[in-house]
Amino acid sequence: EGLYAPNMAYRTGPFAALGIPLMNGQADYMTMLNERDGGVGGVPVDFSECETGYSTEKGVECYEKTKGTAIVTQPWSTGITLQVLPKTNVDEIPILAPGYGFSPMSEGGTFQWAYNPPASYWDGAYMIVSHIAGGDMSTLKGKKIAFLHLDHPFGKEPLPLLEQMAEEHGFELVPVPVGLKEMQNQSAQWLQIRRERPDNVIMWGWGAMNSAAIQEAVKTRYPMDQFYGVWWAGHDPDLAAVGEEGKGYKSISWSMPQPDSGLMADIKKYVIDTGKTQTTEDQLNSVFYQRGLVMSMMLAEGIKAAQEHTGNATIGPKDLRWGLENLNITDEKLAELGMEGMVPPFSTSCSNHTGHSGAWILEWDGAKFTQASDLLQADQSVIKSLAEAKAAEYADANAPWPVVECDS
Amino acid sequence: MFEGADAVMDASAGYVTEDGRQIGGVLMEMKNITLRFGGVVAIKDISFDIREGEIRAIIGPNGAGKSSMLNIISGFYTPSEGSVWYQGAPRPPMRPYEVARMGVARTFQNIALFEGMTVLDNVMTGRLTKMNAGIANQALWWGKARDEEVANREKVEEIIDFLEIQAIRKTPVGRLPYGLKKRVELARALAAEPSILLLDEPMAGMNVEEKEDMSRFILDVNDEFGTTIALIEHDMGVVMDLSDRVVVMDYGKKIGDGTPDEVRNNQDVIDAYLGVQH
Amino acid sequence: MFYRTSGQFKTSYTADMALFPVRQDAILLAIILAFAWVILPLTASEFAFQTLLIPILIYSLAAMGLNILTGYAGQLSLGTAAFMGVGAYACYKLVTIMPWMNPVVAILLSGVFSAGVGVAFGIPSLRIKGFYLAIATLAAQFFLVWLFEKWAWLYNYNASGAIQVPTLQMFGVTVAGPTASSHVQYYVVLGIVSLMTILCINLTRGTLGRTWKATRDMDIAAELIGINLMKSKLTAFAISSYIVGVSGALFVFMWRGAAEPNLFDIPLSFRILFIAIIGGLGSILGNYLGAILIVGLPVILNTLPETFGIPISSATVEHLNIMIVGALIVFFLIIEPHGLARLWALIREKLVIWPFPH
Amino acid sequence: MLDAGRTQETLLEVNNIEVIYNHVILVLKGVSLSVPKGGITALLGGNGAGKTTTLKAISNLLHSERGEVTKGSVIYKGERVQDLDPAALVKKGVIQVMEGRHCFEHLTVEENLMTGAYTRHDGRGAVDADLQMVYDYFPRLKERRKSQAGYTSGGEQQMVAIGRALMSRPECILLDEPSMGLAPQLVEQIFEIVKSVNENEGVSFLLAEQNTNVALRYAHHGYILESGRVVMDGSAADLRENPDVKEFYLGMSEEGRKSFRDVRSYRRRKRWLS
Amino acid sequence: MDFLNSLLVQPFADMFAAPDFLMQVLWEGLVSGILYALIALGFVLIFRSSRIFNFAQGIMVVFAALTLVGFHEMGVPAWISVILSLGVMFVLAVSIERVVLRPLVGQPDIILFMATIGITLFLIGFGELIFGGENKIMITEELGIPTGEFIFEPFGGFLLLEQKDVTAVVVAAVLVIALLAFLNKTRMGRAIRALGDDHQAALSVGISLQTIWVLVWFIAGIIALVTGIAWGARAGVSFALEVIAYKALPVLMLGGLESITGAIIGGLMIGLFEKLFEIYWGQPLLGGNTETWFAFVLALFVLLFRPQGLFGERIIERV
Ligand SMILES: Nc1ncnc2c1ncn2[C@@H]1O[C@H](COP(=O)(O)OP(=O)(O)OP(=O)(O)O)[C@@H](O)[C@H]1O
Ligand SMILES: Nc1ncnc2c1ncn2[C@@H]1O[C@H](COP(=O)(O)OP(=O)(O)OP(=O)(O)O)[C@@H](O)[C@H]1O
Ligand SMILES: [Mg+2]
Ligand SMILES: [Mg+2]
Repeated sequence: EGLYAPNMAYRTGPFAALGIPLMNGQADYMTMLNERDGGVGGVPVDFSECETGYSTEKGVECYEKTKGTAIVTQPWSTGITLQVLPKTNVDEIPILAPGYGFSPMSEGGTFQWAYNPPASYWDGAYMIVSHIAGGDMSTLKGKKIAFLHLDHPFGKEPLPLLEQMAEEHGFELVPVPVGLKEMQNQSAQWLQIRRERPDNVIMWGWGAMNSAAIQEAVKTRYPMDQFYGVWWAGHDPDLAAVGEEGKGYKSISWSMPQPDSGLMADIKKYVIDTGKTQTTEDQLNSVFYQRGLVMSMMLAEGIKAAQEHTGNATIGPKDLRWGLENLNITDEKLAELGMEGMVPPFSTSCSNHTGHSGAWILEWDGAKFTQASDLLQADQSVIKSLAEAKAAEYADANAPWPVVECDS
Repeated sequence: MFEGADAVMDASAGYVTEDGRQIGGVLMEMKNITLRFGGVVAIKDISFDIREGEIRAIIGPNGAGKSSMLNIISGFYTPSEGSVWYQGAPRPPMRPYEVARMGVARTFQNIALFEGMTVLDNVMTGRLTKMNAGIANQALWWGKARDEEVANREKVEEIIDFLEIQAIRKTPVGRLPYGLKKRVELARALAAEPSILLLDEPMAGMNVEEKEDMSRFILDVNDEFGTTIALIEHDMGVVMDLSDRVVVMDYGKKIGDGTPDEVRNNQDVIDAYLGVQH
Repeated sequence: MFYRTSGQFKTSYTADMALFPVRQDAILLAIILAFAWVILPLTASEFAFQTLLIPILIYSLAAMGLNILTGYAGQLSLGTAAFMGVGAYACYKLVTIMPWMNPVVAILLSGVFSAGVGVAFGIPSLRIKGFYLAIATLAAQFFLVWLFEKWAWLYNYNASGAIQVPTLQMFGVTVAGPTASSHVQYYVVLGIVSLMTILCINLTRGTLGRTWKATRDMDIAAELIGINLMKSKLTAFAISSYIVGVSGALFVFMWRGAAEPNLFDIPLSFRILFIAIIGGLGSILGNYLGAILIVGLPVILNTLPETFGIPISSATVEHLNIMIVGALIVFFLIIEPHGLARLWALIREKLVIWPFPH
Repeated sequence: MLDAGRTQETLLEVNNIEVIYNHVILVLKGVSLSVPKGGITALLGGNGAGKTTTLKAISNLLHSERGEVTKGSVIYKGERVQDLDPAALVKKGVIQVMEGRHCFEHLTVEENLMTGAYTRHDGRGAVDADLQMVYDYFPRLKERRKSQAGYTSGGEQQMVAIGRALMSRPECILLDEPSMGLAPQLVEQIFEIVKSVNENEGVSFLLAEQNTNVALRYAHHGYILESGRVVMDGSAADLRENPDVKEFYLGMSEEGRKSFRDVRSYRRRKRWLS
Repeated sequence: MDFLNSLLVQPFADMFAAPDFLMQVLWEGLVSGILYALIALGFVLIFRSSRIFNFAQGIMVVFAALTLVGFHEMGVPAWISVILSLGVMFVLAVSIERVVLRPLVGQPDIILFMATIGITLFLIGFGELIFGGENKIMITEELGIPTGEFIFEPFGGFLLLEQKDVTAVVVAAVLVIALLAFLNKTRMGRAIRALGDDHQAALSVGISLQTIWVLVWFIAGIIALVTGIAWGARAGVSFALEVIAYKALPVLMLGGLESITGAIIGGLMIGLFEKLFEIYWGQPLLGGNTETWFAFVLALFVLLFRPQGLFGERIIERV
C-alpha cells in the first residue's frame, strides 16, 4: 500500500486562504517523489488529506480515523496539536508540526513524539526583535513594541518569550489581541496602535486577519517598514492587495522561494505539466507554496533516515520518530535535493526537536517579497531555558507525563 | 369537594334569589376603579361588588372594558386608580399568580389553553398551586412527589367526569373543536378549587345545544360547590337566565347594575347595548 | 400487530402514570439498553467509540439540557455552548484545585456552576421574549467565551490559553486523560447520561414539567392560573444549564481531552440546537435521534467516497458535506417540523393500529 | 323571506366536495350547495360541523392549513376554480372574511382597509371612492382610522374585516361567523350592513353562522351542516318553522323559548343522527 | 480609588486630551455601525414580511460579494457583473421561496429560523465549492467607487476619512430612505407589512405569498450585495466575513426587529458605543476585544427597559 502519511488539511473555513497554497505545496512534493522516484526509498507515499476546516473537533476526528495506519500526524493547527499531543504518547505516533505548534516541543525529552522543525514561534519572535534591534539589543531600551496577535493559542504562543525579553531589554510590550470574530474588522486595534504610537508592530496573524491588518496599517499610515509579521503573515496575495503602499512590510521566514531551483523544475515537469495538482500557475513562486514543498521535504527526509536506520523500506510510526529525531539537513543535502536556499540548514536530535534553523527577513518591495537580511539566529541560551521551564511545567500539570533524559 | 371562601363575611349582607338560593356577604368589591392605557381610558371610576355564592354577570358593548375589568380582578392589569377589596380588605398590589393562589380562577375570551399538552395535563396545571414537592423528589419520582401526583390526578379525574370530557383525556388540546376547548378551559379553572370563578364569554362561538350544556355546568358548579361566579357574556338569553345580578358597562362607565329584570328594562342599557328589548 | 396495545388495561392511576404504560415500549427500551450497555462496548472499534458512541451520548445530553429550556419551557437559547464551557472550566478548576476529588463527583458538581451562571443570564427572560431573548442569550455566548479567553486563572495561566485534561483516576481506574481507555470513558459517559435521562423524564412529566410547558405554550395564561413565571423560567434555566454544564465537562474530560475557548463558540451552540430541533423539541427521545443524525451523518458522508472509490478531494467532500447537512436540515424540517421523535410517534401510532389504515 | 324579485341565477356552486386535513382527518364528507347571485345564503351548524372548512375550500385557503379538497368541484360562474390560488379568486370577485376577524394588528384601520384593494388595478380614484363607501357603512371606522387595528375592540375589528373585503369590490363574500363575540346590538348592526350591502351593491353572501336565530332572519336560503354533511336545506322561512331547527338551533321548545336554567333535563336526540 | 479613576475620569480626560483621535474613533464607529445596519436591514425586511428570522442574511452578503468578484474574475466587466449578480440573487430568492419557504408555510417561528440556518450551511458549502476559500479582493475601483481619502486636521490633529466609507454611508442613507418610502407608501409595501401580521388573512384578501416572498428575498439579496461591496471594500471578501453578520443581531435587538429606522439607529448606536467602550475602557481595563460581546450586553440592557427594542412594534399582549 505504501506509506500512509495523511495531512490534516484545511481548504475550507476562514483560514482556507492560507491553507490552500501550503497544502498544495506539500501535496505536490510528495506527488513529485511518487512520480519521479516511485516514492521514498521505492515505497510510494500516500499523502491523502483529511479536511478539518481548522476546526479542532474535526482534527481530532481525523486523528482518530487515521492513527491506526498512519506513520505520522500532521495536525496543521496549534489547537489540534495541543489536543492530540497527549494522545500521541499513548498511541506512539509522531506529530510533525513544521513551524507551528507549541514552542517548548523542542524539548524532545518531554515531548518525545512531537517535532516542529525547522524553527519555533519563539525563534521567530526572537529573530524579529533582534532585527528590530539591528543586532544590538541595548538599542531597544525605551522602545515600544505592539504585539498584534490572534486571540487564540497560536497568537499567544510567543507572549512568554516577548514578555521576558521586554523585561530584560527594557522595551515596552503592548499586546493587542484580535478576536477570531474581529479578524476582518480591526479598526479598534489599529486605533489603539495609533494611540499608543509604538515604534514597531509585530503581527502574529493567521488567515483573513493578516490582509485586514495590512489594509488597516496602510489606512492608519503606520510606517510599513516598522511592521513585522510572523512567517504566516507573509502571504503574497495579502500584500498584493495593497501593492505599492505595502512597501517595506517585513515578514520573518524560514523558507525562501527559489523559482529557478532544481526542485521547481522537477515539480513543473512531474506535477504541474502532468496536471496532477490543484496548484494554479501564479501560486508556484509564492512564499507559501514553496514553504509547503519544504515541509514535505522534511517529512520525506525523516522517512529516508528511518529507512536507512532500520534497513526496511516500509517503516512504522516508531521508525519515523527516529527519523525525525535524526534529521540532518545540510547545505549539501539541500543541493542534492535541488533546494538550495529554500530553507536554512538544520538538524534535530533528542534534546532538540526543532532544529532552530534560523530565518531570513523578507521584505515586500511593492510587487513581491525579497530577501532583506542575512540568515538570522535566535539566541538559544534564552530560548532553551524558557523552553525547559515551560516543558517541565507542562509535564507537571499533566502528570503523570513520561519524560526521558536525552543523551544528545 | 370545593369549599367556598371560609372567611368571615359581612353578616348584615346577603339576600335570597328568586329560585331560593341564599346569597352571602360581599366577597369582592371594586372600589372606584379607573384604568388607562396611555391616553385611552378603558375603565372610568367603576364600583360594584360580588357576593358570595352568586352568579354575577358583566355585560356591555364591545370595547366597554369588561375583559379589562376581569383582568384587573385577576391581577393582570393594575388599576390606575381605585382598588379591589377582597374579603373585606383592600388587596395589596400583587402578581397575577398570587391572585390565582388566593382562590381566583378564570377562563379567557380567546381560549388560552396550553396547546402542546393533553387535556389531562392542561387540567392538571390547574392544580399546580396545590402541589409543592421539591425538585429532587420530582426528579426521582419518589415520596411526596409521587403521592401528590396520584392524589391530584384523582381530583382532576373527578372534574373530568363532572364536565363529561373523559373520552378526550389524552388528546392534545390543539386537535379539539372549539366547544370542547372551552369546556377544558373550564375544567382547568375548576381544578384550582377557586372561591371565585371568572368566565370571559364562556359561550361565544357555540350553538344553542352547546350553550345549554355549558349553562348546565355553570349552574352545577355554583350549586354544588357554592362557587361564586363572575361572567361576561353577549348572549342575552344566557345572561338573563343564569345570572343573579348584572353590571352593565359602556365605554368604560357603569350604566346599570341590578337584577336581570331591572337591567332589561333600563333605558340606558337598551340604548347602549341591547338595541331591542329582550 | 407487534404494537397492539389492546388488552393492556390500567387499573390504577399509578399504573397509568408508569414510565412505560405500553409493554412493547418497555421491551424495546430493554433491547436498546442491552445494546448500549453490553453489545456495543463488546463490538465497537476504537474509532467508533471516539467518533460516534461517546460524542453521540454527550451531544444527546447537551441537547437534552437545551431541550428542557427551549422545548419544554419555551425559552429559545443560542448560548448552549458557553454553558458547556462553564461546566468544562469549572470541572478543570475543581480537579486542579482538589486533585483528590472523585472525577465523576467533579463532573456532576461542575454543573452547579453553570446552573448558577445560567440563572444569572436567565433573569432577562422575565422581561424579554421570543427572538429578542434568543439574541440576548448570545450575550452570554459571546461574553463567556471572551471570559474564558481573558481570565487566565480559569486555565491556570497556561501559555497557550487552553485547558488540558490531567490524568484522573477513580477506584484505581484511569477515567480521564490521555491514557484513559475508551471503554472506561464510554461507561462513565453512559452512566451519567442514563442517570440524567431518567431524572429528566421524571421532571418533565411531573409538576415542574407541566409548569414549564404551560409557560411555553402561553405564559400569560400560565401566570393567570397561578404559575410563578419567574420561578418557572429560572428553574428551567438552572436545570437546563446544569445538564448542559455536565455535558460540557463530559465533552472535555471524557472525550476531547483538551479545550480552547473558541471550542465553545457559536457553531457548537448551533449544532446542539440542530440536534434538539431535528430530534424534536419537547421530547427526550428526540435528543438521541437528533444526535445520532447530526453526529453520525458527517462521519458516514466522509467515508462514502472512499467506500465507493470515488476520486474526490477531501475539501470537496467537506464542502459537499456542509451542503448536504444544510439541505438535510431543511428536508427534515419539511418532512416533520416536530422532529424525528414525532416521526417515530407517528410510526408507532400506525403500528398500533396496523394492519388497518385508520 | 326569499325575495321574489331576485334572479335565481347560480353564482357559486359546490358539488359534493370532500376535504381531508393532514392526509388523515376527513372533515367534509360530500358537501353540496349553491349560492344564487344576489342572495344571502346561510351555512348553519354546530361546532366543528365543517362550516369554516367549506368556506376555505371555496376560497382555496386550505393549503396553508395542510388540508386539501380530494373530491368534488367548486364552480364559480360556470368555471372550475379549485386550482386557482386565493389571489386569483379574489380577482375574480370571491373574497373571504375569516373567522376570528384576523385583522393586521400593526397596520392602522385605514391601512387594513387599503390592503383589501390589493388586487385592484382600477386607479386611486376608484379605491378612494370605495374607501369612502366603507366609511359610510361603518362611521365608527372613520373615527378610528389612524389607530392600530390591534388595539381596536372586537366589534370594530369585525367591521374592519368586512370593510376590507368590500374594498376588493367583490361579487361574493364568504363571511365566517360575523357575530362571534359581538354584542347583540352590534350583531344586528352588522347584519343590517350585510343586508344593505347585499341590496345596494348586489354582493352575494355565503355566511357561516352559529347564531341561527339572526342568520335565518337575514338570509334568503339556508343549509344545515352536521359532521361534514348537509343534513337539511331550504328557504330561510321554511327552516325557521321546522321543529328540529327550532329545538336544536333556535333553542325553542314547543312552549316557546326555553330558559337556560331548565336544560338540566334529558334531551331528545336529533332524528337525523340516529 | 485608582480603579474608579480609570473607570470614570481617565477615559474622559483621554477624550479631551486628543479630540482628533476621539473624532477618528467616532468616525470608525459610525462606519462600522452603518455596515452593521446594512446587514440588519436585510433581516428587518424579511422579518417584517414573514416573521422569519433570517439567519442566512450574513451568508447572503458573502455570497453576493463572491458572486460579483467571481464574475469579474471571469472577465465580465464590472457593471455587467453587478447585473449578473443581481440575477443570481433573484434566482436564489426564487429557489428559497420554492424549496424552503413554501413547504414550511405556517410552521412555528423557530422552525423557519432553523430552516434559514440550514440555508446558511448550504450556501457556505455551495459557495466554497464554487468560489474556493481564498480571500478575494473587492473590485472597488472597477465599480467606480472612489478610493481616496479626505484628511482633516482638527485641533491640529489628524483625521482621516476614507472615501469608500463615505460612499457606504451615503448609499446606506439612500437605501434606508428608499425602503421606508417603499414600505409605507406603496401598495406592495403595505402588503409586505400585512403579511407580517397574519399570513392567512393576507392570503384571504388576495395577497400572494409567493410573489411577496420572492420580492422580499430579492430585495434582501440586493441589500446583501450592497453590503457585500461596502464590507468587501474594507476587508476583502471571504467566508470569514460571515462572523461580522452576528453583529447585526444586537443591532436588531436594540432597534427592534421590525423597524427600518431602528436598524439604522441601532446600528449607529452599537457602532459608536462599542468602539468608544473598546478604546477607552475595554483596552485599558479589560484586556481588549470587548467588541465581541459589548454590543450584545448593551442591547440586553436596553431591552430590559424596552422589551421590543427602541423602535420595535409594541408587543400586544392581551387575554
Ligand atoms: N393592553 C391594552 N393596551 C391598550 N389598550 C387596551 C389594552 N387592553 C384593552 N385595551 C382597550 O381597552 C378597551 C376595553 O377593552 P376590553 O377588552 O376590556 O373590552 P371588552 O369589553 O372585553 O370587549 P369585548 O366584548 O369585545 O371583548 C378597548 O378599547 C381596548 O382597545
Ligand atoms: N387545520 C386542521 N387540521 C386538522 N383538523 C382540522 C383543522 N381545521 C379544522 N379541523 C377539524 O375539522 C372539523 C371542522 O372544522 P371547522 O372549523 O370547519 O368547523 P366549523 O363548523 O367552522 O366550527 P366552528 O363553529 O367551531 O367554527 C373540526 O372537527 C376540526 O377539529
Ligand atoms: Mg372582552
Ligand atoms: Mg368555523
